[in-house]
Amino acid sequence: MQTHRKKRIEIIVESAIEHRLVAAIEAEGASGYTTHPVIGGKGHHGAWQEIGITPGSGKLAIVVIASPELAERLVPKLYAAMADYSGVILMSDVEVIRSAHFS
Amino acid sequence: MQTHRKKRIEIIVESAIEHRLVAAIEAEGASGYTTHPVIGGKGHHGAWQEIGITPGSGKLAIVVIASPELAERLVPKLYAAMADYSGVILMSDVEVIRSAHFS
Amino acid sequence: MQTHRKKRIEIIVESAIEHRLVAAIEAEGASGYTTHPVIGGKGHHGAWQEIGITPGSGKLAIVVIASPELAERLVPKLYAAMADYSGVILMSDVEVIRSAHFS
Amino acid sequence: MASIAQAAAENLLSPMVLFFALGLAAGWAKSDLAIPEAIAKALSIYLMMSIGMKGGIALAENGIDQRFLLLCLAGILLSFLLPFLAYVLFRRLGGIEPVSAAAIAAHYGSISIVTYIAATAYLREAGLAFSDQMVAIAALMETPAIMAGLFLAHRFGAPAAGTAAISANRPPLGRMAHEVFLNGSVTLLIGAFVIGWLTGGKGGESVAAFMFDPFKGVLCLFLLDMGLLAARRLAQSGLPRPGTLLAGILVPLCGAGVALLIAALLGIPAGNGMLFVVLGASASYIAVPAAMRLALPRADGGLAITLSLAVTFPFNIVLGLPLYAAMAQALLQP
Amino acid sequence: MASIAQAAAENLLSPMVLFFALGLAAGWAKSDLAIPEAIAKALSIYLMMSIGMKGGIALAENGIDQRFLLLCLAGILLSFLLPFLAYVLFRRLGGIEPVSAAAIAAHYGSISIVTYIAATAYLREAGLAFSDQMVAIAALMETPAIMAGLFLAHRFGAPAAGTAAISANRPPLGRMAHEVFLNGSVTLLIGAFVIGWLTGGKGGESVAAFMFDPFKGVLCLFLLDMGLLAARRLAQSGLPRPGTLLAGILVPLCGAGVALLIAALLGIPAGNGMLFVVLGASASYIAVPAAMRLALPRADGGLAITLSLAVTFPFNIVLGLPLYAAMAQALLQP
Amino acid sequence: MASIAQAAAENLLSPMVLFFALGLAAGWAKSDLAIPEAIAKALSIYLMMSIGMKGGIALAENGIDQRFLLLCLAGILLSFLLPFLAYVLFRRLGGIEPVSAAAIAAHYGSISIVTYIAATAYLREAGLAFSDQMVAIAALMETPAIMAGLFLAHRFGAPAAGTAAISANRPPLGRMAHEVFLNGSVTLLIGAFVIGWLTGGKGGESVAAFMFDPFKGVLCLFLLDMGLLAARRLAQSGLPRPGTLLAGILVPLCGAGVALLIAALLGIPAGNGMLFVVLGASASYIAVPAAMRLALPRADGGLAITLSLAVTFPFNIVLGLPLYAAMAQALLQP
Ligand SMILES: Nc1ncnc2c1ncn2[C@@H]1O[C@H](COP(=O)(O)O)[C@@H](O)[C@H]1O
Ligand SMILES: Nc1ncnc2c1ncn2[C@@H]1O[C@H](COP(=O)(O)O)[C@@H](O)[C@H]1O
Ligand SMILES: Nc1ncnc2c1ncn2[C@@H]1O[C@H](COP(=O)(O)O)[C@@H](O)[C@H]1O
Ligand code: NA
Ligand code: NA
Ligand code: NA
Repeated sequence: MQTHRKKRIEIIVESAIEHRLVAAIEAEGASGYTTHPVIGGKGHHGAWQEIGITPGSGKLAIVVIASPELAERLVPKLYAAMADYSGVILMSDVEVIRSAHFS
Repeated sequence: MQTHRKKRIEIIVESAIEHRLVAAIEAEGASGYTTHPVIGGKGHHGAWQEIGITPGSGKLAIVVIASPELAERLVPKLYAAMADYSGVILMSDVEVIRSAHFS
Repeated sequence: MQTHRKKRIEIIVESAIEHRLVAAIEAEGASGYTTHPVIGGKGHHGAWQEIGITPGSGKLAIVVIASPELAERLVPKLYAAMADYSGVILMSDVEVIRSAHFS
Repeated sequence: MASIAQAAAENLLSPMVLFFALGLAAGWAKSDLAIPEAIAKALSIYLMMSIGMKGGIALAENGIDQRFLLLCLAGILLSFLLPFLAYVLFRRLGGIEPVSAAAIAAHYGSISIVTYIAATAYLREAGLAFSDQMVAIAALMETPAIMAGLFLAHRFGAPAAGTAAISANRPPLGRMAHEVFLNGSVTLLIGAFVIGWLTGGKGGESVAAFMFDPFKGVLCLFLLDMGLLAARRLAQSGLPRPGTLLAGILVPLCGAGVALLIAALLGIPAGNGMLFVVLGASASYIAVPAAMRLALPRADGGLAITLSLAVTFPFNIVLGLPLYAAMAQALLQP
Repeated sequence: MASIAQAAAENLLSPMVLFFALGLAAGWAKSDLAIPEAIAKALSIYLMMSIGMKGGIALAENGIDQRFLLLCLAGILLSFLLPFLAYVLFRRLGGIEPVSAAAIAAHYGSISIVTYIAATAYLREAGLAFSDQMVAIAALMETPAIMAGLFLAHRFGAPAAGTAAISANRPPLGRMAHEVFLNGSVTLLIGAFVIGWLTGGKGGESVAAFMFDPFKGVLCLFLLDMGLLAARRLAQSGLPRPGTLLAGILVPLCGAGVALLIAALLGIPAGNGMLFVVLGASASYIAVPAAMRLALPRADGGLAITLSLAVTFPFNIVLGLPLYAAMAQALLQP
Repeated sequence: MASIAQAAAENLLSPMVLFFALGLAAGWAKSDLAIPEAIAKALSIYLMMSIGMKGGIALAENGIDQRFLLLCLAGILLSFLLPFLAYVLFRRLGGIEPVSAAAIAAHYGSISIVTYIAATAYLREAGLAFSDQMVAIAALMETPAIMAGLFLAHRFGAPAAGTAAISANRPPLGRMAHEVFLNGSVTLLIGAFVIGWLTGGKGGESVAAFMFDPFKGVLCLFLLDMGLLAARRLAQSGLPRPGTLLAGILVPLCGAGVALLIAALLGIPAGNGMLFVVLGASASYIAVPAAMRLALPRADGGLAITLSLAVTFPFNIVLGLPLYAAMAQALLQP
């Protein structure tokens, strides 16, 4: 089974700016992304938890699988889009089977 | 603290065929798996979002921790089970403490 | 884009002892953590699924990004806090942009 | 004609249609108004439970007559045969490739229970009598269309080079049947029907304050969500091509026509006849998509849902209801 | 005997039991019918609020008498002592190892508020009078059993080689008490009771259309979910061994017997007595499992829930209610 | 004075306030009682739908008069001007830095629809007449405050060294307006208002069993959740400093005073006047936080929510309602 090296970018970010990150992901030409729910956490901006109807605390995780080159271009864009807002960006190595499926 | 190398297989797949993948995971003898919710994304089959009652869009993420040998056997099986259906499979390196806990 | 190596610790654990793990994470001085929902799985304690009102089956995933040194200290603590309870701990390599953001 | 226009205008001003329109507008304007998924599911569970139980109670109280049994048979047949008609229209007019056209056709043979429910509310408002047990026919018509769709896909779906016609790993028939007949909403509809039939009016009374009284208000909230869903669906997938769109209107009209004919032949009275027409005209967006997704993964499931949810459903709710009622009143006995 | 059989048959045809049976059947057939978790929690919150407030209002209107206070005391004692009986039966008959047997025993000393609620609906249907403030006794009986279970585990749970008897890192007592007494459903039940008592009948009237009228219908929906849960629980864990199963029926019967004796000794009338018997017979599946999970992680929590949710609960709802009512009517004053 | 104290005591014993207190207590004691998020959202959707539709129906039935139009204008103006007053108090008394003070001030210019709803329930209980269409003014007052807050932030927010004053990547104005005017609750409130106005009393009747009858009970459940949220908010962020806390009480009192003055000048009767006072006194915790989060990410959004949700909201519900009602009855015509 032949596999190909890709980067897995994982972003934890406020739902309020999801659209902005998705715009950046699409603009750079990533082949896709997936959003996951998040229920709580703590960081420099303090602790938070999904509690009911109050807004502003809502966060989600976005995962993008991208080629190393694309990741190199994309991460700074994502980073800039998140300036001022709370959140983190991680990147790690993953293997996928079909390379063509991802850009 | 001694750690052991394992593979972390992550699958994003339509809920409709969860049972099929779980069957493959159990058939190959993995010691366990975990399913996570997913709320939206985009890929070659277009964008989707968990929206209410309409079916067909529902996806979930399955994570399996397995020995490198087991992963080598399991991934092609999972790949075959997903043929025709939308979804992706990733594999990455992780370390665990107790090796015996995972097969 | 300069990146820094960190460890990504991922714990799948019963909700009942979330507070205990969070206490350990904070005691060791990690700069943050994030909790994710989990909907089902299987391990040595058998299969489970989030089903309605019955308790005890509820699990969640906690992710901590930490420096390699901190991770080295933290993982055994987490492991001890989980003794007797069902769950798994994984550790993998990730890269982050701003190093100062994480301890 | 004047009275149809008037009925249509009145229908447009019913809370039901207005909440649906509010949902459409809010979704179209990308308002962040959203009914949480768990709530939408609960509303749908409530409606199924309520309509099912109401039907069972009606059966317990009114008993069954031969004409009703004939209509049941006719419904099953209609559900099985409509997809053939729909297939031709979606292929020719819609220009859709065979496997997808077959999958979409299955949606139109089956029924939309929410459209049915809206039709009962419409009739009640219009003061036209009908039998609550008609819901049994709705339940019977959910599934035969799926068989027809699968048959069409296997018959006309040309295999792609080097692959099997339909799916490399086709789900076994047992699994398919399971998926279809044990679909949550079908189970609940039939289960509640049987419960209503077993407990009769007495059982109904004891739960009426929850099960029946809030029905119409709940339907408004549910239709608000349907409007949001339809608008979001269109925003995600774009409007289908004109031919496809036209087919999405013509197929329900043909379905309505055939159903009206059957109702007239069997001598069904106007209220029940109108409900039967609605069953013919409506398209599934719950049970059938799930089944097709599993059986025909290569079909364009997104297009099927766009058509049934965002084209045919609004058409039926807004224009269809008064039109079908007028047709039934004109051609069937009172 | 004939009348018990008849009452049992009638109970079988109540919407409540039929919806529970529908849930069991759908779960057993692996239908994908599912009540979203958030909804199930909301239904349970609703039932607690409603029953609690009803109890408080009854207390405000009827006041308290000495017999009621005595019954409160008896309830607390019963909850503390039943686990000892249950422990013996689950050890001997069930062949369960000590720590798990202790944890399970705690479930049976405590009570199931949904069984209690179903019993009140049963009595109302049967036209047998009871006092709504009995729910206070239910609240009081939730927790003493937990102490007994912990005592049994510490006394008989032989330490595994080289490890502490119960848990390497045992939760501090404060945390345990917190987990138990501030459990959401206990808090809400007691809180709503106090609110009902403070506002009295007038406060109740203003919220009746939401809080009381839909009660029975909501209970049906909740029991549908309980049926689904019970069936899925069994599918996941398999049926317990015959001895264990038998104990899961015998323990509630013994609990019912002891409670009946107490009710007779205290001269409690039939309606209230039947509710007390139900409290003795029912087993917790909400508050106690959470506490045991924390305090006795090595106990087989899955088996405990299977027994209380999938064996004892159905037994009580389907056969228990008419049986306990007949027992109470035969032995207690009207 | 005596009657205010008595009204306050009576308010304290209303189910509404008691359930809010139960939530506060349970949250403070860290009980695991929790209303699932989806349910909380559904309750809020229900309340918006109900109050909006009620308002529209009232408008359809009573028509509009000049005084009402004047009050609408006054409301818009009040919402725009109050933030300036609030800004000064939060800067001086609260010692809050400019950008955060501006964001917080916007919350206080806007309104809390749940406080408004609680006020209508209070008036109904107290037997004081008011017009349901007042909710239109509540809707109009939601947003002008946001403009004022942004103006204040841009005017007084000193840029940090080397960065832009407000945000490096400021959202375009169109996006902001979208976020504000198409906020889910604003959309629904206005949409339901229009629907109520279009269908009038007849449409209202057909959905009353769901839309209006359970209203007060649903409000109790919602306030239970608000109590939990407020307590958890305080536990997470700690009590604000005394000066800030004081400002969180004084600003609503000033808002109430200004609103009362306007009501007196316009000759508004006591019931409607009290509602207008409540709008002046209440602070947003749904629409405004979302807008500020997007536009002023550097503002301390946590503090803003703590103040509006955990300080001002409880103050208004528990003490404010009887106080404002007494003020309105003393100074306005009956
Ligand atoms: N070290 C960390 N590990 C895992 N998640 C983190 C970490 N730091 C921050 N986060 C997540 O990112 C969110 C925003 O971080 P911050 O901007 O630092 O408050 C937090 O609330 C956490 O959910
Ligand atoms: N490059 C990617 N990164 C992350 N998730 C992806 C990516 N491509 C696809 N996915 C996820 O997998 C789902 C199915 O992919 P596809 O079959 O390509 O439509 C998408 O809807 C996404 O949720
Ligand atoms: N090999 C594995 N891969 C992924 N998740 C696992 C694995 N083993 C266990 N888990 C997860 O951890 C939970 C507890 O594991 P256990 O204590 O082994 O029952 C399981 O229910 C799964 O959700
Ligand atoms: Na049809
Ligand atoms: Na018991
Ligand atoms: Na205000």
